[in-house]
Amino acid sequence: MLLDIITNNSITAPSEPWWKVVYDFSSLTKWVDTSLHSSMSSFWATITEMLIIGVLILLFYALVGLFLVYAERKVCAFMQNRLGPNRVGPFGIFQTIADLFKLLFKELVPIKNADGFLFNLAPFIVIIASFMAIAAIPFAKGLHAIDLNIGVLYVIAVSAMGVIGVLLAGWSSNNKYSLIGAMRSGAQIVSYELSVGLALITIVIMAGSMQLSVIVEAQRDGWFIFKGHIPAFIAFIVFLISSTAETNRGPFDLAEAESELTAGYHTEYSGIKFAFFFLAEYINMFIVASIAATVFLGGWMPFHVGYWEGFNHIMDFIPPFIWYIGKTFFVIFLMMWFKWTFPRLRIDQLLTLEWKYLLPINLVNVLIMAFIVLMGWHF
Amino acid sequence: MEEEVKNITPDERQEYVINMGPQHPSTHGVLRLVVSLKGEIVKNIEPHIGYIHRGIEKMCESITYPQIIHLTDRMDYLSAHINNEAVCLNVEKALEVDIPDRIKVIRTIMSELTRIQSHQLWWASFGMDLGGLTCFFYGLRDREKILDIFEETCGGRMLVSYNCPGGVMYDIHPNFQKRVKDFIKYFRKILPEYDQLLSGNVIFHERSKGIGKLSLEDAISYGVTGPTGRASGFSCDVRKHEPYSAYDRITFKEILHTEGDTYSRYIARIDEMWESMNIIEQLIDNIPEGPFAVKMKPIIKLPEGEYYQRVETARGELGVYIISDGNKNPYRVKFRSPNFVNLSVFNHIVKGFKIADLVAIGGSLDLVIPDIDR
Amino acid sequence: MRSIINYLKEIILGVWSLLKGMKVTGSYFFRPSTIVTQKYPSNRKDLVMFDRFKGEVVMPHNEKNEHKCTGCGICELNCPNGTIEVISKTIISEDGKKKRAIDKHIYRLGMCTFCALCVKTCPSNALAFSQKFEHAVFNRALLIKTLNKPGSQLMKGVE
Amino acid sequence: MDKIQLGEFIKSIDQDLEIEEGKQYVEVTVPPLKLYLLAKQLRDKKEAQFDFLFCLSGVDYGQDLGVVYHLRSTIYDHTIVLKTRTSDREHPQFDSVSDIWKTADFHEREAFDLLGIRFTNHPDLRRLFLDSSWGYPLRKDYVDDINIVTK
Repeated sequence: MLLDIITNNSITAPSEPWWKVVYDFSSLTKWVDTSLHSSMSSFWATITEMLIIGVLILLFYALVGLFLVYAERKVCAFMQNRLGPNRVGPFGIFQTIADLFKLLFKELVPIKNADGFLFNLAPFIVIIASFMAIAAIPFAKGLHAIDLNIGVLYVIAVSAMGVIGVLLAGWSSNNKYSLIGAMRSGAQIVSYELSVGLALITIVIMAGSMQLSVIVEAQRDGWFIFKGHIPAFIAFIVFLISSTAETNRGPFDLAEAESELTAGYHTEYSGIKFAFFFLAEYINMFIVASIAATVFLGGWMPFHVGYWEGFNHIMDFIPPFIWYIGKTFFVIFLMMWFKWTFPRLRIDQLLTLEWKYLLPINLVNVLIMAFIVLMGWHF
Repeated sequence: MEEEVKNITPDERQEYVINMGPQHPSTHGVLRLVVSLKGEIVKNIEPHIGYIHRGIEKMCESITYPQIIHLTDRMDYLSAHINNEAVCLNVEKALEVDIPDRIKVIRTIMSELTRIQSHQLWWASFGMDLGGLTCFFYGLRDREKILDIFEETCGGRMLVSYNCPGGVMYDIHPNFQKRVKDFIKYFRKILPEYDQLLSGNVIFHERSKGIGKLSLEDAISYGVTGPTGRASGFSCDVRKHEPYSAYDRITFKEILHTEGDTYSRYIARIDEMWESMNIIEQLIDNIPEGPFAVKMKPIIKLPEGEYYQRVETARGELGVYIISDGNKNPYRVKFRSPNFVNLSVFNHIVKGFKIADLVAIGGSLDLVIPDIDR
Repeated sequence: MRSIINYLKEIILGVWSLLKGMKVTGSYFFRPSTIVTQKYPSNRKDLVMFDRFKGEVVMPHNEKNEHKCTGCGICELNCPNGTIEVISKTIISEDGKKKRAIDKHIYRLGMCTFCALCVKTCPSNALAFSQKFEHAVFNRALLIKTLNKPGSQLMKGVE
Repeated sequence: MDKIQLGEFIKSIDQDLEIEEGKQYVEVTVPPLKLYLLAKQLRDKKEAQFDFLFCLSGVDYGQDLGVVYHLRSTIYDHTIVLKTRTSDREHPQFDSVSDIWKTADFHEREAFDLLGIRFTNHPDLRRLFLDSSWGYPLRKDYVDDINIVTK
């Protein structure tokens, strides 16, 4: 059953202190699973579980999206000596909700010579791609929708699907700017997918598994970024750069490059369809950041320092979900920091960066990492 | 009527034609560029201007000389003060009025402040053209301080209308000197930050070095002046060659670079900001005593003849050519606007570069569209 | 070998230059005291404009509802774009002489370019600039203003 | 070269040219047919080298239409003004100097647009600011009842 898969790999040692038991979500999910199965047939139980998870993820998705838009606006405002949104609610926290309502009620402008079906399909592809990727992310111990044994591969594969939506959007809106933006985005994602994959492979070599929960468990005694010497750190930096590029965010936002292509592939979209693109961008950022947090920064694992028992206990006391969110938002903050500092690259420089710098570095890095692991030199 | 019909259509030339503007984030106003692309490469651009043509030259023919000044504000709105000064100097030259030193010094300080604020806004928008949005806010934040100085003394922030034939409208505000000194102290600290944020950046170097090269010969032949021309090594600083106001009594150096690419145009402007601060520092403590305006006749009539005055605005050489027939209205006024001439070189230097470079080169030319259209 | 060293040097210098840029934005992020935003409508009470700010042209009246405008029309002549229109009337003064005085001093704010020529050239200093800058109205006709207040008189001693 | 030397220099090129003295710059009146040749000589002659055309203005003199060229040498820093005029108001024509100074390209288009002066051999003589249905607004006999308000 679905939740069986979820709880399969969460191992709780019997001598754990009480808070570790409380923070372990596997018992909760197990209980939901068994109670559902006892009250209905296994088919309907699975359907219900799917629905529950779907609704929960949808809620989470919306909340994260709203919050990230707000956070981005505040962060960039503070970097630019501004206050940012400050009118709707205290510190403007309801600003994005107001914006959401505005976008919901806005007119969906029909484009005369657009390819209607593809034009309407594109935002859904983009949003579904990001929606699918979120399923594999472990939020806390035992708290993820599906724990595939090829989790890393799955996330890479699914998050790359978004580019189809972007390409469709650019093509079908019959706008020259959009088409240029879409083509740029295609070239960009095809190349940067490589770096993302290789950077993750560096860690997969260390962890010996592609299953995200196993990767997290392997970091119990130290995060991979610390365990893997310099190669892991380089992989982290490379992952950060290439994943920023993959999510089409500044300084790699060539697909929408507003000073060149007005708004790139979503120039012709309005209202809620535009909101889909907008939301997907932020969710993609969240997914990428949480992958970085999971793979490099230990996911929901607390921060431990060697033999400082007291310190480690205090760290353990903070719930894993907080750890996970904290790490994710740290990475997101880094990405925002990039965006609001650097000028944009040109398309040929973008590809140069990938093929001339990131890819060779990455290949050498994988090699070194493999060597380190073979020799057992890592911690 | 006169429109030439080109025989070969863009489709046949296998070009991808896009319209940049009149409403486009990086054309800085209502400039329309018809860009022919081949892939990402720019094959040809054709500027279409005139969207805000107000006929200032025609309007000038029906108003008096003091009234012209408020129109010149609205040409190159970022060098409003220098534009005003050009007309005033021309009128004063025609009437052979002796201008006291105090007025000259005040005008020079104001001109240099105008130049700094113009370059600040250029830096802000240039950063934004390249995709660094934070630059925009830093540039405007610092520009605000100069605008406050203007507001306190002139009453206007951007369109100051501070000059009048024979002097300036009001005396400088008692706080003026202190505020200017404070600003220079502040800006000397801030300007290196501009460098760290944008021009020290490896991405910026990649984006600007070797992009849009303009050779010295072309710069002279196209008549490109201002920082754009000086970045190509064209010594065209009117402040040096034909000093007006107080520029003959101060020491400053003309910023000359030889590369002529986007990067050197950038550096030329940043250096000009430093140089302007030097000029202001030389003058701000030595404003001579005296009247702030010479008493002029209520109705100014220029003797019959032709008068030409060149000044150095933030963007290049502004020429004011007045033909007078002895009336209170000029017979013909021609403004040789720097932006109009600088625009003509755009197509020449942009060919073969990419769309992103088109934006960068356009930003580095620093065009102000109302000055082109007039 | 040299090319590899150059390659690495290029990367390190590049990253270093990027970090310097991040330092600038980062330092502002952690110093909220540097924020320059003014919360405009809510700081309206303590918003002080400069004395010389050219908000709109007004005709100052004293407490006896007297102004200094003699209706000579110099402001109208000097205005470059026909913003001002002086409608004058003839009145009979106390000593029986016929005198010109203003009936209406019409000022079209929508056309004004704030060149200050009217204020500057007024021989009796009857005009001034106010610091009011919130001119937005829903009806364009409201921008046509009559500067002299109803029933106002010419100030004594102003010719 | 100072003003007197410039005057002599112009005389050495062509005896018939009128030179106005006592002005801000040396002003030379050129018949339209001689203009192009003189311009080319002014740029190419070693001792003159007027390589910078800093202003080109079309002027309506009432009866005549004319063009005024302000030239400067970036090497010697001397300035000269060329003036040319024609009484043909219907089809005023001058030779284009846009192959001598490239900046003349836009300036001549502007003069054509606002005054209706045609320049022969101009590479791309189209209207610049206004569309083709407009008249030539900088001419003195231009009337526009809608947009020009007179008191």
